Amino acid sequence: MVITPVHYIVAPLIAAFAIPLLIKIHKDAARIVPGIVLFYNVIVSLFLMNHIAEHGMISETLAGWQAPWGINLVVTPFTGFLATMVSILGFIIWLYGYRFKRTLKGGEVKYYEILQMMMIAGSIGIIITGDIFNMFVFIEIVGISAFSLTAFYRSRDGAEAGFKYLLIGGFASAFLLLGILIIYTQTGTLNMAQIAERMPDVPQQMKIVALIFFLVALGIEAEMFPLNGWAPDAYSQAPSPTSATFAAVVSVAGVYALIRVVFTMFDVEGVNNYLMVMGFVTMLIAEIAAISQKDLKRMLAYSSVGQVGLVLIAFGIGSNLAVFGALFLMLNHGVIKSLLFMAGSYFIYNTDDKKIKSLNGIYKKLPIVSFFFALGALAIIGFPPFSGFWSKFYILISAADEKYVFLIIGILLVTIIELTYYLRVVGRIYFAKQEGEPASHKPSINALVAMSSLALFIIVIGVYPDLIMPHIQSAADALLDKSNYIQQILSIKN
Amino acid sequence: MEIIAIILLILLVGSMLTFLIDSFSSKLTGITAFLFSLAASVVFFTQIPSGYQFKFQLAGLDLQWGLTDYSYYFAYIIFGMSVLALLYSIKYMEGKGRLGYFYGSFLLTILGMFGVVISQDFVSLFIFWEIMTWASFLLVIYNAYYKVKTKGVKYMIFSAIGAYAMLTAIVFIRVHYDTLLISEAIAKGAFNFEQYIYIPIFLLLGFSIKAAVMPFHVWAPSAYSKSPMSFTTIFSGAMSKMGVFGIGLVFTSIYLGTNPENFYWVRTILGWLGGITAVMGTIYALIQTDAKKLLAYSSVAQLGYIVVGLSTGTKLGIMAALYLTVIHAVFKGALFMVAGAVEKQAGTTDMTKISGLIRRMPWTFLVALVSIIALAGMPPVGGFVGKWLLYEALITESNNYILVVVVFFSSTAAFLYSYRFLYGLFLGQEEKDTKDVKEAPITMLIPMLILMIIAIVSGAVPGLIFEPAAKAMEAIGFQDVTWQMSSLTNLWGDTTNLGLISMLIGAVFVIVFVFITLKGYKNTKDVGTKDISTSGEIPKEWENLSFQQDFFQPFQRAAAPLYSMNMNKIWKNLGENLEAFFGFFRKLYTGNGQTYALYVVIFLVVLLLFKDVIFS
Amino acid sequence: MEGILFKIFGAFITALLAFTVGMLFGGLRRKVIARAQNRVGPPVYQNFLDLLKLQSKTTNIAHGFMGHMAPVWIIIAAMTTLMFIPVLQGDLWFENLTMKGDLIFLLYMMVFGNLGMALGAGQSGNPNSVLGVSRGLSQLVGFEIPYFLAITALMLQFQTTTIAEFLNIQAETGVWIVLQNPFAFIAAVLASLGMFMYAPFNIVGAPAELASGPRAEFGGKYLGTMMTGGAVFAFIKLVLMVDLFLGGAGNNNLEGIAGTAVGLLELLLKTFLFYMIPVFVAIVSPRYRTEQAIRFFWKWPTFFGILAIVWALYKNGTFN
Amino acid sequence: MMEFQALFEQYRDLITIAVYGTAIALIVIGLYAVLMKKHLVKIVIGLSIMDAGIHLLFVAIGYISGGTAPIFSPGNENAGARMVDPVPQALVLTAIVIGFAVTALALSLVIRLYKHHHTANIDQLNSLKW
Repeated sequence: MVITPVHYIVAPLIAAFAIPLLIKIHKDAARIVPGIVLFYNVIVSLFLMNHIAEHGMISETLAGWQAPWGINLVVTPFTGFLATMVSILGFIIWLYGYRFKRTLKGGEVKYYEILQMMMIAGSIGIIITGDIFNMFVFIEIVGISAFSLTAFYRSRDGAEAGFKYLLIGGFASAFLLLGILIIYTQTGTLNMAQIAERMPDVPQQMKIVALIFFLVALGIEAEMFPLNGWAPDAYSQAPSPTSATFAAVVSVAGVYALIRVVFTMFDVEGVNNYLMVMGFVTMLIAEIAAISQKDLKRMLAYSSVGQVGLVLIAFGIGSNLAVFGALFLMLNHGVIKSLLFMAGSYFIYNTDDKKIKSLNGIYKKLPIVSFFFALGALAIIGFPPFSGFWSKFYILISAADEKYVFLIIGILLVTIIELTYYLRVVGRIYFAKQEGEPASHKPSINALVAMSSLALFIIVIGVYPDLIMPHIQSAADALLDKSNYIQQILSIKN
Repeated sequence: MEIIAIILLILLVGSMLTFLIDSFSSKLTGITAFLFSLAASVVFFTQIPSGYQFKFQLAGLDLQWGLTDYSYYFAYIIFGMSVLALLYSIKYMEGKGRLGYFYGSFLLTILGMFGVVISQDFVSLFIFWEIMTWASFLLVIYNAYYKVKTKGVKYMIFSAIGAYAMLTAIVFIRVHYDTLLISEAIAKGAFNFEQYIYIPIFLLLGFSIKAAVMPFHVWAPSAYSKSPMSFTTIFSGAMSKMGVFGIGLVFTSIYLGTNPENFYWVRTILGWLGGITAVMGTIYALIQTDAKKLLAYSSVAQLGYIVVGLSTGTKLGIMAALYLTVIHAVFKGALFMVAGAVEKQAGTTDMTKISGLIRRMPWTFLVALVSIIALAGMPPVGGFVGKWLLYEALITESNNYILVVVVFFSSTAAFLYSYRFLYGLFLGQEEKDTKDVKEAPITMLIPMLILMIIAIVSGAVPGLIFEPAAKAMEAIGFQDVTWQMSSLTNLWGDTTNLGLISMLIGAVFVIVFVFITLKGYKNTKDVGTKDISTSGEIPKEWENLSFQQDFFQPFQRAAAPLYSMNMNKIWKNLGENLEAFFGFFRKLYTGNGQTYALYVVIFLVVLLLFKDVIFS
Repeated sequence: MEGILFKIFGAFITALLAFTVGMLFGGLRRKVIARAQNRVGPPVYQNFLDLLKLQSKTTNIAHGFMGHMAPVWIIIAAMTTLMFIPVLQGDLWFENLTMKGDLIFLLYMMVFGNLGMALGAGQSGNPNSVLGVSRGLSQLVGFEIPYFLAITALMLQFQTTTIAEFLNIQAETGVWIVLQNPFAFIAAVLASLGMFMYAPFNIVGAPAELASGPRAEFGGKYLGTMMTGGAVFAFIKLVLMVDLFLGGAGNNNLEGIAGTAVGLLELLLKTFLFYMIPVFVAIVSPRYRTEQAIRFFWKWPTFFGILAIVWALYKNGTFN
Repeated sequence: MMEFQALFEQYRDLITIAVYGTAIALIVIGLYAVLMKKHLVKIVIGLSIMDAGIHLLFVAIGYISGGTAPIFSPGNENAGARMVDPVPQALVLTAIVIGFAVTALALSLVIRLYKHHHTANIDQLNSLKW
């Protein structure tokens, strides 16, 4: 095995330290090197996916310590799927943002690219690590990069959003540490597989208290209501590629962490219902907050939170089909929301205004970008024949299997709210009367390539979902097969 | 490759091609779209027999496309109306912007509608249903520059409510009956009322929203009147019929598979909803001053009749509904085309602004006249047949005796707006500013005249429509549907001989017309509309002799209580209140970081306190 | 072939009869009203003279195609309707196309003429005419409701929609429908008041106010033809009421021409008596405003109409 | 050394209580500062105090009375049983580093906020809301 999971982490780290040096050689190094690294991550992902399809899951130990003692990186079909998705989306977002920041001075670009890269690498780290404390470290890496990126524009609102994010993020890390502390005192290990193995012996009360700390801490990362006060601010103030990264990468990692802890480590009754109820509340509140937003990115942010709520609902249902739907939705949401943020950021770039009402008739200036935005809007609402439809459809089917009539009706009613505000925006873009002359910044070629590839994904998967479904299915199987995960990790000795 | 996929592909490619062609030559778009739709319909009618089936797998689901006689019947409407509407569009849309967008969406809508009728499983039904919905949404907002927020989105919201009701039903059909094929679900009794009552109810809800049934009709008038007229032709003519398609499918299988006792109340409710829809549509139609709006409300009313017909569930009733489906598409299509022609030629369809176009646009007027006669349901034109079947079904085969009066009231009041339409646009004083109006171009007239001829012929020989309709009914489970080529018979054996009536009317017409024309031919002076007797004075040029405002004021005053019930307002209030309510929840995000932190801690404490309740 | 010729001849006879009786009744009405107002009044044949004058006018004013067509429409409607109404029961000459159309068809056909006239009036460009049309159509919605209720009641009670069947039923049972379903009769009579458009429902063509309303712009051959049509229509309305409620005419055992003659006499008597109802009401009535008229029709006549349906259902055993 | 250990044995429970009590007190104080104080710097300090409390708690649970440093040295190969659990210490080291980074970032943000708003009152920093 030439390529191992550790490459995911090592490559960005080396690059992060190398960039300040390389920039001395060539000033564009700050931009190009992260791209190379992210592309390398894509290769790693594809290679690993290929490998696990043939040889089964990989558990790589670091620094020569065996699995329960040392830190290990795990690539199962589940984590591999998410890591692949995150790395590909990360690369596309890099491609999109390649020239986006060219107006900034070289030094700032350096920080931006490094932070962005670290955020993506950290997210991958969260996904592939098999160690709970290691996960904490990666969460902090992502967190610090994200706080800085949120405040990247050094504007008044950026700093405010960054500070809020940091404050809540501080709570998340504190509670996560407390949760780890309790788990460690009870099981004496930090390896998630071993924790899961020893979990039945833990006293019920301790288990639940620990779980609650995890739920709150990771709920913050997963943007669960009422812990998501930071999310709309951060999404709307960060640079647009970063907003896309939040939606496509960071929230995926957050949800992954939550799901991994809930599904693998703990075996507590009632947590499924908790996820379902909180997911629904999250989705409901987010969407009704979104409907009256005046700021485009803030609206998209609330919409992201809503989608994550739906993902949590699906995980809460917990059947194989539901997890399948949830993973599919995570993928779709990552793709579609990236596309929306990318298109939306060109609108903002052109109008110099984040307000939705400044989008009136922008279709004439930016026909292609508008088309992508409209496509994304239709897809995220769940209109066939776009990919968003299938994930929603499978989630509904799985809910129906469990006879959750009211849940289905609730989800669909919330979808109607979602539809309302998205179509208002689309209507504005295409049909409202234009006021004033917006500046004309045509999308650059790399951004177009990035957006087209996402749009292509939306349409192709929408028309022919069989292309991706087997992978998602095996990912869902891998997540739900907890005993296999434990056995494999604790027995692999390499 | 399957032939049915080729048709879909033709439409899809056509849609993309027209969209692209627009950047090179906007004149070609219309012709391209027309040719593609023509090609699709030619392929369809020549290559696909009824009973065709095509099975395949997608996303792990068994899907099936195909055509029964029932769907074939609706395919006739879809392709017939689409080809005519696109031919009409070529000139109608000339000179308007974004033609690629328009025609692309147009062909997509046709694709969606065609997909709906060929779907034999629920998933593809839903997919095509949604494609149809959003593609038509793009067309609805094509004209609505300022009203996007309210008008277009209103259509979409209601459509979505309907579609999601359907989706709910679909996922539960899969759970309870373990099938997604429509025929299998029917065979297993999925629509029966004894078992899972919400499945048929949700499906009916979904379909009736597309058919604009009370109280979900509020999207229809604005959507119909705001779309470009050439699209409204199939919007009202064919797409709303997809709702009818679904209701018919669900309803007959309920009717044939359920104990009539259980079924009675839903039949009554649906019938009454249809009846009230008809009345509300009619009374609002007759107070409109915009011809397009008038027609739009009238469409709502007409769909109400169709729903009433379906609700009887009897042979004659379903036959009436199917017949009305076609004939409504024909005459309402023609009327919307007329409105479009007037809009194109005179610049507006506001009846308070234009009048007296009969001398300027005689052919258009002729079409309007015949179509209005059909709309009013008068013999000898086709509309009468539908009305006759409907009344006879209600009187002889159903026991909704009061409903029949409601329907009759609506169709009598329909005379009012019928007259209003003809008078408002074509008759009355000829004003100066309409003097230069020309007759509509020939490519706009041809589809209108074709539809007019269909309306006339179907009045004399309705058997031409009965034949496929009877086959369609047999396809959804009725046995031995009887029909005659040119006469109507009800359950009690009373007949009306339409052929004879048409001949008689024709004969009398010729005789009297010749008589009145020839008598004193040389001394008959044809004078303008200013030459009238107003107290012996000749009216001056500046005198306002147009009577267009508050046309049916006496009726309005008499029926004032009916007007006080405004569904539109109720929905609007609901929407606004909901948004205000949402706004309240939004305040949870105070913007204060400390508050958010407090939420986190409170949430943690609450979880810790109630941990035994939540995590048992 | 002979049959067809015979039919055509019968149709002419019927038309002639309808025309004569209608005109005559019109004259009688004027006479009766005059007498009631203590005037001498015009002679009974005055309407014929009027018609003669109109038809012999040399110059005619047409306001365009629809104005030209309006009288044609009225005649079409009148003749078609007439052909489908059994004037004399079972009589060879007056049978026409009786069995080929039913009540629903007649109901629509009777409105057909009004629409034609309305269109003609519309094209004239005279606002008074259109105002009359607006009132007329509004009023139409008023009185059609009780009328339809009454007819529906009859259909439900006797399970048929063919007029000749009603005549047969009355002949078989020997009891007029007015006794079998009195409420339907009341509703129909009240509705027919509006149908004749005499006072108090004559605001449509109010001569002083609207310059005769819809007819204001018609003259000469047009007005004459319209008068003819109107006369035929009056006859049709009366015969229809007589057929439906008063047992029709011609139901006697006499053979050949004698039977026809007796039947005709019976018909004339019954129609005249029925005709006197609206005429007498007109004599003692002021004029309703349109909305008052509509409200009137939607109150008591409709109430009786619904009562008639309930009665019909009770009679045919739906409630058992 | 031995004397100290004896002294320690004498007051072991007390010290345990003191350590845990201090940890929890620090956490509560930190929470109080974060939730109740309006000044941004005080909030950041609160966060640090809270972190410190958690770190202390971590170290405390890893402590074994009378244990040795978790180092295998020649002649001391069997020390494993008496060793203080090394893992929490390692964790705390990492966490301290992270906490340091977060605090530094937070303070820089506070400075920037103060520059923009000319106030450090968190209640006035709510231009992003709803």
